[in-house]
Amino acid sequence: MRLILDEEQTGLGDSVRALLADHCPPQRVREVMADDGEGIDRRLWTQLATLGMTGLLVPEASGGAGAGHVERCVVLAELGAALAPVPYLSSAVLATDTVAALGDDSLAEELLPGIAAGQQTAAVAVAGTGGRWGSAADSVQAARDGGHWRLAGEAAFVVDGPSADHVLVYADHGWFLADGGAVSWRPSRTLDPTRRMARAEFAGTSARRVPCGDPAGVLEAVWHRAAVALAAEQLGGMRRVLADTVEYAKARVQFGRPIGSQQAVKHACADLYASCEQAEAVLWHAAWTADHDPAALPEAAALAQVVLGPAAFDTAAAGLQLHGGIGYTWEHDAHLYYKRAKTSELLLGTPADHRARLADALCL
Amino acid sequence: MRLILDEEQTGLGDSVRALLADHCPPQRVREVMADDGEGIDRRLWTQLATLGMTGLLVPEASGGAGAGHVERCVVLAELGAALAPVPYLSSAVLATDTVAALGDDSLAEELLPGIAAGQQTAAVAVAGTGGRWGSAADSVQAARDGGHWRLAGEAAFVVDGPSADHVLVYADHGWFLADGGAVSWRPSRTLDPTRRMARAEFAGTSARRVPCGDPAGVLEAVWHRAAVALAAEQLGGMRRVLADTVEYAKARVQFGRPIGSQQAVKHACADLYASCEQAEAVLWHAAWTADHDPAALPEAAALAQVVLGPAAFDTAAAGLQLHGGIGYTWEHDAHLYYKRAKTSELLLGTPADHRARLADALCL
Amino acid sequence: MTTGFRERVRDWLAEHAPRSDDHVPEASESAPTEQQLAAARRFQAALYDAGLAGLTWPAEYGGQGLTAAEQQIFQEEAAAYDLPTGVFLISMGMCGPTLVDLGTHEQKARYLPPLLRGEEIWCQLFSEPGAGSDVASLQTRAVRDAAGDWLVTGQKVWTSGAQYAGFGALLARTNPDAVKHRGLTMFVVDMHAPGVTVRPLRDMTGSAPFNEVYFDDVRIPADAVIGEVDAGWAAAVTMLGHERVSIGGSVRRRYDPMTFDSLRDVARVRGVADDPVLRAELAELYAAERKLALLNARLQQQSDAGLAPGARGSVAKLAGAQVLWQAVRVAGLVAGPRAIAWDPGDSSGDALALAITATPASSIAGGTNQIQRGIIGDRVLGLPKEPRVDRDVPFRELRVGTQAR
Amino acid sequence: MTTGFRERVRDWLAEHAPRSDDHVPEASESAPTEQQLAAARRFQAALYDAGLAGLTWPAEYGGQGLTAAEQQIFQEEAAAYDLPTGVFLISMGMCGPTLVDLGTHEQKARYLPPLLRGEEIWCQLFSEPGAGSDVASLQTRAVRDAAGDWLVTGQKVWTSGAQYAGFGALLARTNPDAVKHRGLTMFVVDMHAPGVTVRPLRDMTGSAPFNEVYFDDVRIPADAVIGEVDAGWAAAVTMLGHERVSIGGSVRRRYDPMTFDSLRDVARVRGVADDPVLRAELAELYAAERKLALLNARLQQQSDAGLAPGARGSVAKLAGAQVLWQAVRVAGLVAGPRAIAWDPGDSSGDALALAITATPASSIAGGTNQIQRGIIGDRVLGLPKEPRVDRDVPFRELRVGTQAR
Repeated sequence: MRLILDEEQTGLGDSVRALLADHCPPQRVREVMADDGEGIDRRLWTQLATLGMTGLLVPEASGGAGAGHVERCVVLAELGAALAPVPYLSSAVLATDTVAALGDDSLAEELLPGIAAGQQTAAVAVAGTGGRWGSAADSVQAARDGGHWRLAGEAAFVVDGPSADHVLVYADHGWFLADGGAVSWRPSRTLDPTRRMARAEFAGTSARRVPCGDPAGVLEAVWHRAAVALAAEQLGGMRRVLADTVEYAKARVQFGRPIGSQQAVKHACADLYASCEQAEAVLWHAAWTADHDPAALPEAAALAQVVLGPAAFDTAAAGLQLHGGIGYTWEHDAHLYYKRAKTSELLLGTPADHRARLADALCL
Repeated sequence: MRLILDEEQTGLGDSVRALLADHCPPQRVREVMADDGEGIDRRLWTQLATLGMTGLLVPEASGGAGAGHVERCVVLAELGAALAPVPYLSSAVLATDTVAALGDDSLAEELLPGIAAGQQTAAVAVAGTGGRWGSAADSVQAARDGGHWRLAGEAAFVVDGPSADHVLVYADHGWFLADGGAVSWRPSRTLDPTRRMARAEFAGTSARRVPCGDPAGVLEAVWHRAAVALAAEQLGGMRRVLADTVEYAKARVQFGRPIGSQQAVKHACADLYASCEQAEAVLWHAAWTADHDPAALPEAAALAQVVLGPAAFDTAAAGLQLHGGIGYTWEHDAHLYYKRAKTSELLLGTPADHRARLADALCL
Repeated sequence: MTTGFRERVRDWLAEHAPRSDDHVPEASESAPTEQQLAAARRFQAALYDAGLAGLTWPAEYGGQGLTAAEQQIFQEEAAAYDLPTGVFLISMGMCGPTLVDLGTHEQKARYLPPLLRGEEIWCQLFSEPGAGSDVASLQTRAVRDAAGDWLVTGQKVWTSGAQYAGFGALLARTNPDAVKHRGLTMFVVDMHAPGVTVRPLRDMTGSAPFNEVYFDDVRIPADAVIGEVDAGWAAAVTMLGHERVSIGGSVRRRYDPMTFDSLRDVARVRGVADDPVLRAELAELYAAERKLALLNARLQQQSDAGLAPGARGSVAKLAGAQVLWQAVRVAGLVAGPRAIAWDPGDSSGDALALAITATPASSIAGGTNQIQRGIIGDRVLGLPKEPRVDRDVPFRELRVGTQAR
Repeated sequence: MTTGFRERVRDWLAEHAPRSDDHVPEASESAPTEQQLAAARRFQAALYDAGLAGLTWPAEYGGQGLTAAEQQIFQEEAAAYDLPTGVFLISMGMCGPTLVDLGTHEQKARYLPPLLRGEEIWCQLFSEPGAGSDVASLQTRAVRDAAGDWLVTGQKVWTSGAQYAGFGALLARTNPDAVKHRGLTMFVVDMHAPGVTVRPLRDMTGSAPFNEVYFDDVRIPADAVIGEVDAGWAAAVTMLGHERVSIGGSVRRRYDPMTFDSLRDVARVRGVADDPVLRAELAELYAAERKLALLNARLQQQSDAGLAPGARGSVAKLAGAQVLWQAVRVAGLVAGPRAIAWDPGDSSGDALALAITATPASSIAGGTNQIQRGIIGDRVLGLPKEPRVDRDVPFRELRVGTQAR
């Protein structure tokens, strides 16, 4: 079990951080956020693709880097710290992992090279309108129509749906691949202005069935990997909030001295640091487990969300609080981390759901 | 709804507090605690009885004061603050309320005058060996033997059992009255050295059946009143811990200034105060409800235990913490409040049990 | 006599109180429309004409010269309505009472009657980007010219109602060589004077109920000083004392997604109300809400019995913020993904997200939780104060805020 | 070469490590019996004779002159055993290393070999009733007499092992006219010298693993100064640095009722493990325990990679205390009334109650949670220090503790 990064992994993080510092400063995030379009920075996406970041977990044979979860988590942590508006979680995580878990060679050949190259993006539709992970199987019906299939019904909470070239759908008869353009999208209003979601409406939408012996098993495998990946994003947000808050506590003077010299602020920062250090350990353990100990992944992945979800939100909320009034303004970035953290805390289910998964894994 | 005390009630509290300050200082509590005997200060009990405190809720016709729950809670808060080693909770609360709830005139005539006068004490046995409130009905069997009944089996967690003259038992066939001396007692080891409990062993013990149409209803009524009474004790402990801690924070100097001027200590004291003020409001509401709005009592009583149980323990733990090393010594009283608070938190069920009762009352 | 008064109030309100669809947002909630503002002014004028405005204020200046008993009766009767008086909260609750306490006869005669009639709305100009909790470290300067007028330059922030206020109570530094609490003065400032610029300040919810106010060599006449020159801190303390009373008195009246009732309903609609874990969370939330409500009721009863809450009001403020944060957590558990994405037009989704986004204000605005704990520790428990490093230093030599000076 | 060393250690331990029923309590746990003490001394002597004591200490003074690598190997191999070395923890982990760092040749030659052989046990005499977290405010006085000897008077507290220690490292005030950190000196004190009185100090669990030590005009020779006269604070910092390293390395080895595993078993035995609320509480406890374990593992890996934990060790200490407090809460929920009353002879009841009662030590002893947060804030995050009012004042003029002086 390895919980620290090697030199190469550290270097990977450094280079992504440098790229984002140059090309994705807060001002850029706000431009994309204010734009009515797809909510994606295409130029940044291309730059990430050029660095090989978009296909980290895609096998080399399909044009990817054939790297591991640890490497992908290194990248995700930086993206989460920068709130980078790119379809990484949707395309390079959820869709890539779904294709991998389905194990269908022709599907992989068709989708992965484009995804890895960043030339195409894909999204997954697994939640129904109630939002439960996997409930799309209740709300999307598939029916055979001659040689192919047609989908009817709705899926919701589809991250980066409208901009996706491909959509992988978890319907009543298993997994299906639909053309992004053939789906009718209804963009959702979102708590987090930096992460777009949409409702997918299928009205006899033509789709291809992906042969799969255990669709629910694939869904589980995707959840575990998504939980780890999202935790990496959450860790990145925590680190950034902590650093910003400590910096502010050193600079801001009140009652004649820096607020960071007041115990109320200092001790709160210490608690944030303690939380962040434990979150780091949990995250790297989960990522290492995904690479090296698949049997232990259900527990490690559930643990990651049980710990990181609430920790990231509490950190964002405390960081905002410690900034006082300025943190409550639209102009300051604190609210973006707050909204992202609450969104991530609920994106793959609630903390109570994750705790129930952990309890299952522990045979409680 | 009245949440503040009137002059008479305030005066009642003052006089009990004065009595306890004179006759039940910490040194006295420790003498009784160290004694191998029944763990009761008989002299103090007599003094309380002389003041009419032992029969507050007993009707005047039976030699009591015919007062209300608010008055009894005033007294209980002072007893809880002083950790007074007297059988008040067992005899003047649990047993008195059981007799009242049973509504049997001959039982009342037989027991209440002695209890009110403090000349006799009574205990109730309602928990089986597993400890669940009411589970004595599973573990104590009653069988008719000619004109009377015989009890067999065990009850546990009987507060002040061995010193009681009478024992009211919740057995499989309803409520029974047994002679305290006829029960075989096995004193328990207890977390709280100031409150004795015992296991009652019945081996064909002769007992009298108390006629009762709804034994479980009586049990519930007793729980509600006990929950309010115990909450008053808990409030008393909270107030005392808060006062002691604030006093210490003013006196103790560290790094050249009183520790109470440090935010870590000051803000913790403020949180204790906020908790204590809310606990006061909840307690007096519950006591008022017991007197004036019986239909609302199940909710108010459950609320009292949901709030006061954990709040009293957290206060005791925080008070101990804020005393630092000295609070961890046997010589300091902090640990007595800590052990009492944990004991009270679990005496009538766990906080989870109380929360479930509250949820029931709210029709959740 | 008070019985007659109660009936008068009740009858008048029954006839004149606007229906709930005429609702005017409170100053701290979001910016009112022109139309809402006009309706509010009309209502306040009618209230004044009926002899029901400024009940405890001196009759000489347009008040009614009545006692706290009548004020209490009015509040009890008004509690049944959602009166459009939010925009006057600062005028009536803070600026007006401070003028009553400290103003000259001329100031009171000039300003109080139109304030009571709703013709002139006031705002409070204390906070600055570098001076929030530590108000006394403010940097806005007022310099006296040869004619005895004052010239004011600086920036204020978090100003509610500045966009429609006619006047402001301004705190500015008149003597930077004095220690920080000694060199301040409070002024009446005409918000339409040359050099005053009001800009909306957008908060994290996306709305802009507050403003930034810039002063660029704004001229203020000598007779606009409230109280004494360089005694502005005492005037500010007087005004903040009135503020605390108004905050403690506010209630959540309209639909609030963060209450136990609302979240229980969400849980029922989503079909998760039977989940034992969520049931426990909801019961805990109820307990937290209820103990705060009972605390407030007890503070009120103590107050009625002659024991004013004073600094103990900070307990209610602190506990209120904590309940809201607990509710945010429970909201996530019961609403699930619906709390983070919803269909356009689904107003319950908008309301829930707004409530989640507005929650941080509860533990920051009106004094952070940290400040409240300090107040409780210092003033209620009598704990010793922290050593202060800024008490004996001329303001000129102090570092403040995060700004270069 | 280290491979050979590992085998040597492994073989020796396999042969000589006592069985678990010879268990000797750690110094901070409860007082050992005479018999346990004798067994511990025998084991330590054997360890010394086998060339396995003082691995990194200079060979000149009885050590082995090896490197941290061998020390690490020894610890890894020893982790499989419950060695009876607890009573030597302070001697080996704190007093010895400080002597190595600061002692004279004569001191090292005299004290280190018998210390390493377990013949002479040491204790640490810093804390006083009025000086806990603020060690430098201690009041025990050492006054030099005409002959150059020192006469010591005062009281120490929380002294582990004083009842069986032969020597102590004593911190006393030698110059009350200096500021508080400047007038201290560290001494070697013979615990059997006339005027030294050791009294057991009973803690809230009822046991007495600690002592109070009284000094009544105890004579200490001039050559017993460790380091320099009036430079005792630097010596104390050196010793406390060694302490932090030993605390961070400790592990919970034996049966502990406060672990997830133990409490899950309690829940199963009581038949409440299926209760969804308790299931959630247990899962949360597991998560808390696991994240701390993973943090510790990560700190270890970083340390192996050359990044010493330093002040970050305070995170583990703080989190450890928090997990224990969480466990106390869960213990109440799963054990119910069994946590508060049990039959005599039911050792699981005794153990659970002892664990509940001992928990406050976790957030007080070895530096309170508040102190740990200060360390993290100051040393890890580099936040500015609090203003200190006691830095520039002669000790004589300072108020300390709660005592009249």
